[in-house]
Amino acid sequence: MSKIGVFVCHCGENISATVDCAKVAETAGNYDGVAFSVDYKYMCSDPGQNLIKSAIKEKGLTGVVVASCSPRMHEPTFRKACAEAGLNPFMCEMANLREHCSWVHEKGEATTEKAIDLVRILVEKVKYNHSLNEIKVPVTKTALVIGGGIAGIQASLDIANTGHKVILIEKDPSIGGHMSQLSETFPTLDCSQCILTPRMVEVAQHPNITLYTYAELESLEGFIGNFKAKIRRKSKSIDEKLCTGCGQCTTKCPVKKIPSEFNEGLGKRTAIYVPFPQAVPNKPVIDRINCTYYIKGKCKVCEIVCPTKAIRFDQEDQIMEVEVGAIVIATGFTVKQPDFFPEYGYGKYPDVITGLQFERLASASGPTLGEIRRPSDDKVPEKIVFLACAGSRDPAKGIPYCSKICCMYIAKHAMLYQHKVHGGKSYVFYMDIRAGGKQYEEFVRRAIEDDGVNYVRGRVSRIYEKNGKLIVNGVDTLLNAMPVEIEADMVVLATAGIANEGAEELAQKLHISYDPYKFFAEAHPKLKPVETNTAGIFLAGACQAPRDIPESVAMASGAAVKVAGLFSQDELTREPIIAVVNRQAPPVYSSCVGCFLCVSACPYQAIEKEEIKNRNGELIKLIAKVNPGLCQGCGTCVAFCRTKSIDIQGYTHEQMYTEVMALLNEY
Amino acid sequence: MSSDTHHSGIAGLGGEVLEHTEVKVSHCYQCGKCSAGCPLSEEMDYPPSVIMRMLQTGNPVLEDKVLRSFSIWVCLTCEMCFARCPMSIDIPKMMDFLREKSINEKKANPKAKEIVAFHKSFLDSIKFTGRLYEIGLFVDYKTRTLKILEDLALAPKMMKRGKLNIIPELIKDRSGIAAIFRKSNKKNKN
Amino acid sequence: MTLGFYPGCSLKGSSREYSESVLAVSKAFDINLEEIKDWNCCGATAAHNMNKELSLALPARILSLAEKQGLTEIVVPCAACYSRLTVTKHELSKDATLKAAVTEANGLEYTGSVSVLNIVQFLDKYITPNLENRVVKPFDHKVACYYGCLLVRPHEILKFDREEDPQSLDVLMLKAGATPIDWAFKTECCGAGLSVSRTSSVGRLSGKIIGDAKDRGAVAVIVACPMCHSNLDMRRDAINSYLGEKIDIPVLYITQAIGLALGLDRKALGLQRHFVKVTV
Amino acid sequence: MAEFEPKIVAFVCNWCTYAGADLTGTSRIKYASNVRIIRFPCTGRIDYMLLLKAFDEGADGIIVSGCHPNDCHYTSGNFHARRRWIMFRSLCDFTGINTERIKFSWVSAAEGAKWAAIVNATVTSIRELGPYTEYKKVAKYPEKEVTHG
Repeated sequence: MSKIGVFVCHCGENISATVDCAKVAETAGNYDGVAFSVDYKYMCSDPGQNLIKSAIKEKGLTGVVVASCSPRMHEPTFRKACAEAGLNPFMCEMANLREHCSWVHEKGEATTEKAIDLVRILVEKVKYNHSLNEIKVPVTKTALVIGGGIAGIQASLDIANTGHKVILIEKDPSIGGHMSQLSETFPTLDCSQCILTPRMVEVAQHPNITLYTYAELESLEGFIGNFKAKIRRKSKSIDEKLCTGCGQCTTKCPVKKIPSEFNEGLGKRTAIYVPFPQAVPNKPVIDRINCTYYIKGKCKVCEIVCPTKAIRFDQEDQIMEVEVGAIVIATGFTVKQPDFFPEYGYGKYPDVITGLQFERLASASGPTLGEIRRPSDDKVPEKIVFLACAGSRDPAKGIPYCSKICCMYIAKHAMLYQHKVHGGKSYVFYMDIRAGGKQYEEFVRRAIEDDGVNYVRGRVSRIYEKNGKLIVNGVDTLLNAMPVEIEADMVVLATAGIANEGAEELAQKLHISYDPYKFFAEAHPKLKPVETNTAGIFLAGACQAPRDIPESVAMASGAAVKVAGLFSQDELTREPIIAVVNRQAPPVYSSCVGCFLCVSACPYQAIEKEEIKNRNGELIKLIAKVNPGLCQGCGTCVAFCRTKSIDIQGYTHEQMYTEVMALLNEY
Repeated sequence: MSSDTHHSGIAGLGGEVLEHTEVKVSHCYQCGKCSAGCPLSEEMDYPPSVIMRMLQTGNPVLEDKVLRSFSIWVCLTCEMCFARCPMSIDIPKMMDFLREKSINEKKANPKAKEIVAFHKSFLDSIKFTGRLYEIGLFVDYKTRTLKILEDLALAPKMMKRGKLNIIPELIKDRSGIAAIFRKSNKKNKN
Repeated sequence: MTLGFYPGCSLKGSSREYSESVLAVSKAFDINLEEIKDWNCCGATAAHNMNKELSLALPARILSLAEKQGLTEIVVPCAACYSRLTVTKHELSKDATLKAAVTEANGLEYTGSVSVLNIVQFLDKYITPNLENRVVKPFDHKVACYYGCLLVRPHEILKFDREEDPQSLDVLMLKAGATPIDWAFKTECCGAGLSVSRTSSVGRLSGKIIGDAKDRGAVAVIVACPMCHSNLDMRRDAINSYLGEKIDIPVLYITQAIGLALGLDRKALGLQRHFVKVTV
Repeated sequence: MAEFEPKIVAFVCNWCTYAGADLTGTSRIKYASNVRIIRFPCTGRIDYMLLLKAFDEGADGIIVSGCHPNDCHYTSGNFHARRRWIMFRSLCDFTGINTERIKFSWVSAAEGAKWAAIVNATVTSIRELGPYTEYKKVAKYPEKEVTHG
């Protein structure tokens, strides 16, 4: 006979405000096999856990049902408490009274009835629970970091400095990411490249870091501690060992008019190119789409001028397989191209530019060497307008969220403009100034008070060109929505930060979740900000949401600590939620008939064939056998099995049928 | 057991707006893009975004001011505000509702006298002939507003160019048209 | 070929040259436009400003009559009428109670089966495919194509062209041999229904339009809406007094411009009816 | 309140829909309380005999929901579930089980509002269909049925 303990949590008032917790506990106390039932204010608190522990010991409980929040929140907490009291942790189940009941329904009898049902389901289930032992798996102590922007660089260095190996892959020819494009950084106005490039060099020289640029993740299999990643190393068309980075090829390449990605289209580059002078590695790649040789079959100027004969036109992409124990995703973000704002004329008027383009104009390494000159005629703009929220906070354009970084960089842009163009006039159209952060508000105030930037509260309706000026039509909502028309020389749009193109595909390769905007989802919004739902895969930087540099760096260090923590163990324990094939006494040995449908169902190749032999060593039959190291516990094989010979621990047939029956018998 | 209780009633004029036009005034976050693009906002006493704000307050005094405002009459329903609104708020539809309510409650702004008169003359013209009779409209409008001299030069010029029909075009089923007016007006006054 | 035709009040009165040119161009392409019998006014701005149900009932009657006449496609050259008819179709399709009320008021059956074509859609579908071969006198001028409000907005309902910087008229004019200019007031409002009651507002709004067209070197403005036309053409005095200069750029309906390119008679296209003399 | 309150069982996967329903809670979006969630590791685990069992035990409606295509935590469990659902549905149609009583959908961990909407829509449609007493006529089980495995 089971002796089950039921522990109903009020969660302060989160549950008890709509659910009659005492009644739930009382009703559960009357169920067959329930030896103890109680409700309590905070079950997850120390006294609450002690309540469970002492009940286990005093009443000799064989199973525990905690009716509180989502098991995704506190299942480990309560299982650990049970284990500490000597009960197998897998004899503990949780009924979700908070997220699935009290928070989503009104106070009333029906809600309490539902809570009772949810408890009853699990009381009946737990009767069929079995003691299970955790599974031990080895750990490969190498980390894979995807993305070589500031977040990836920081994560790589932090992990490498704990003594573990890191493989860093970057899809572009150089690491550095968006930060390498920035001119100066808020709120200190220190030069972005000056603080970044030393880190880039450190990555390249670190003995524990292997860097592959121009490389992308092809596929991933395995699980925490034991991932196998395939990496596509895109052909650079050069032999990196021979190339010295002398630059002869890039100087002589006849194709010189390709818009430079690094300069956001404001500068030009050649077909064989190094994205920027401080690139790491400082070796060129050939852009095959624009290279004359690949288009017309002739040219080869680079090959002729190369002193070390390093050009390889016939080089192919390579697929490389690596084994890693943990992964940090630091793929960053991209900015929305504002051509979806036809009323602002981006793409039509050359002097309407994006914030990132302005960074390049303001950067000493940029196309104008740091002078603010407008793209159309190279003139210094005397009047400049910055538009905040160009795309952000705009559900009509599909982006309801705030991109977070724009308020600050706009203040910085306006400030840089005022510093560089004396006597120039700058205007910022904004809706709210979001300057939460250390020294941020003070920074914005400085732009307004000391540098004389004109902040106008209102959104611009449209921009059109007239006689070489950009006419900006806005209002001042603080003055009864009075029309404001500015004849500007240049307009900068603070375009929304959005997820990378292909973020969805990457998430699918990694089996991690993502939000509706394709930013990768953290495991818990507050308590697990760098973890994903997939154990062993962590997030850093703006791939999770738009982030500024300090936040990206902090997140990267956080992810690195998680990886280091993982690598501090030689073996990992995994939940024993895995499939097993039943075994019986001779002469049948198993009800498995060896059809191996389960093999075709298994996405992990975790099912092997096992020979069943009689006492004389003669083969009776072949049956399926689950490799516990590979099985991830999805249970697809269970639904496939015709003879119900394979079952999944924790979600067995007995348990699931019992849940359905227990629910409906009294529902 | 309750289903979704999210769309509980909003009190006051904002609630009526929601009920009749599906426009939820709380959606507006006061960016002002509507006012910035509105071709007539400078002629308005309250630009569109200010109207939205007044409705958001739920203050009966401000709501009354909205119904008595000149803005709702000078609005041309050019749809520019709706086209560019980041929150996709159908302001023109809301304006239609406010105008109708303003008339029904006899709160139409005195400055809008000519505009209201023109609309009334226009509808009267259709009511009796089924189609717009431009001369009739002019005469009717002039009598309503006593702006006899304005535009007087226009008529002969139009006439000369064959742009005015001296005799109204009458449709056959005039009683049907009258019935439409009667039925939709009855509902209106309730 | 025969298509349904809803001229609307303006095309029978102050904008009859629009009707004349639509019919002339159609005839040149052997298209018979059959008028909806006993049609009524769509209610225009006045109706939806004053009375919602009326503003739907009047257009619904027109659509019902078209159905009764067996028409499946009707050409509606007036942008305002087109907007009212399309909005009515939209509103009635999503609200059964409203539809019932409107049918009751009209005493006519309404199914919403008639498709409504604006002038550009009509030209695109039936004229453009053969237009280039038929052009005998290319309309070789710089033109400013003016769309106004009701042809393109609200996009959610009309789903025609794009709201900002639309192109459909420009493409048509290009095919007629013209050089459409890139300008800034394609979809800004002309003042529309305030023509009579607030002529000064119209002078200002239309003035900006005519002013920009002139500044960018257009020699004609091309329109597809009688209201736009009457404001830009008949209200030229108000416009000129707002601008403080005399601008004599003519305003042509798209069908008049195409008609000229096809070599049709100027009188048949009603060019003599304009206030601003058509010199192109 | 004479309105019929249907009994609805939801079979959901742990990674997407269960988490999505958690998000509905964290977002405090209210929905009808007629649904009881049973958690599975993956929709691929759901043996559709369980659905029949639920009807047999008196359920009026069923929701099956997991990760969107391509988003399965286990790569492909949801594809198997979908394929099996197609087969199962025709079997149901053949045997006379009303497939309008089974709602198959995808709800991701980010779609809290969608979960509430699906539950409400299902409650409404099942309420219109009324109690599923018909099922007993379709499936004439012997009094005591073998329940497990």
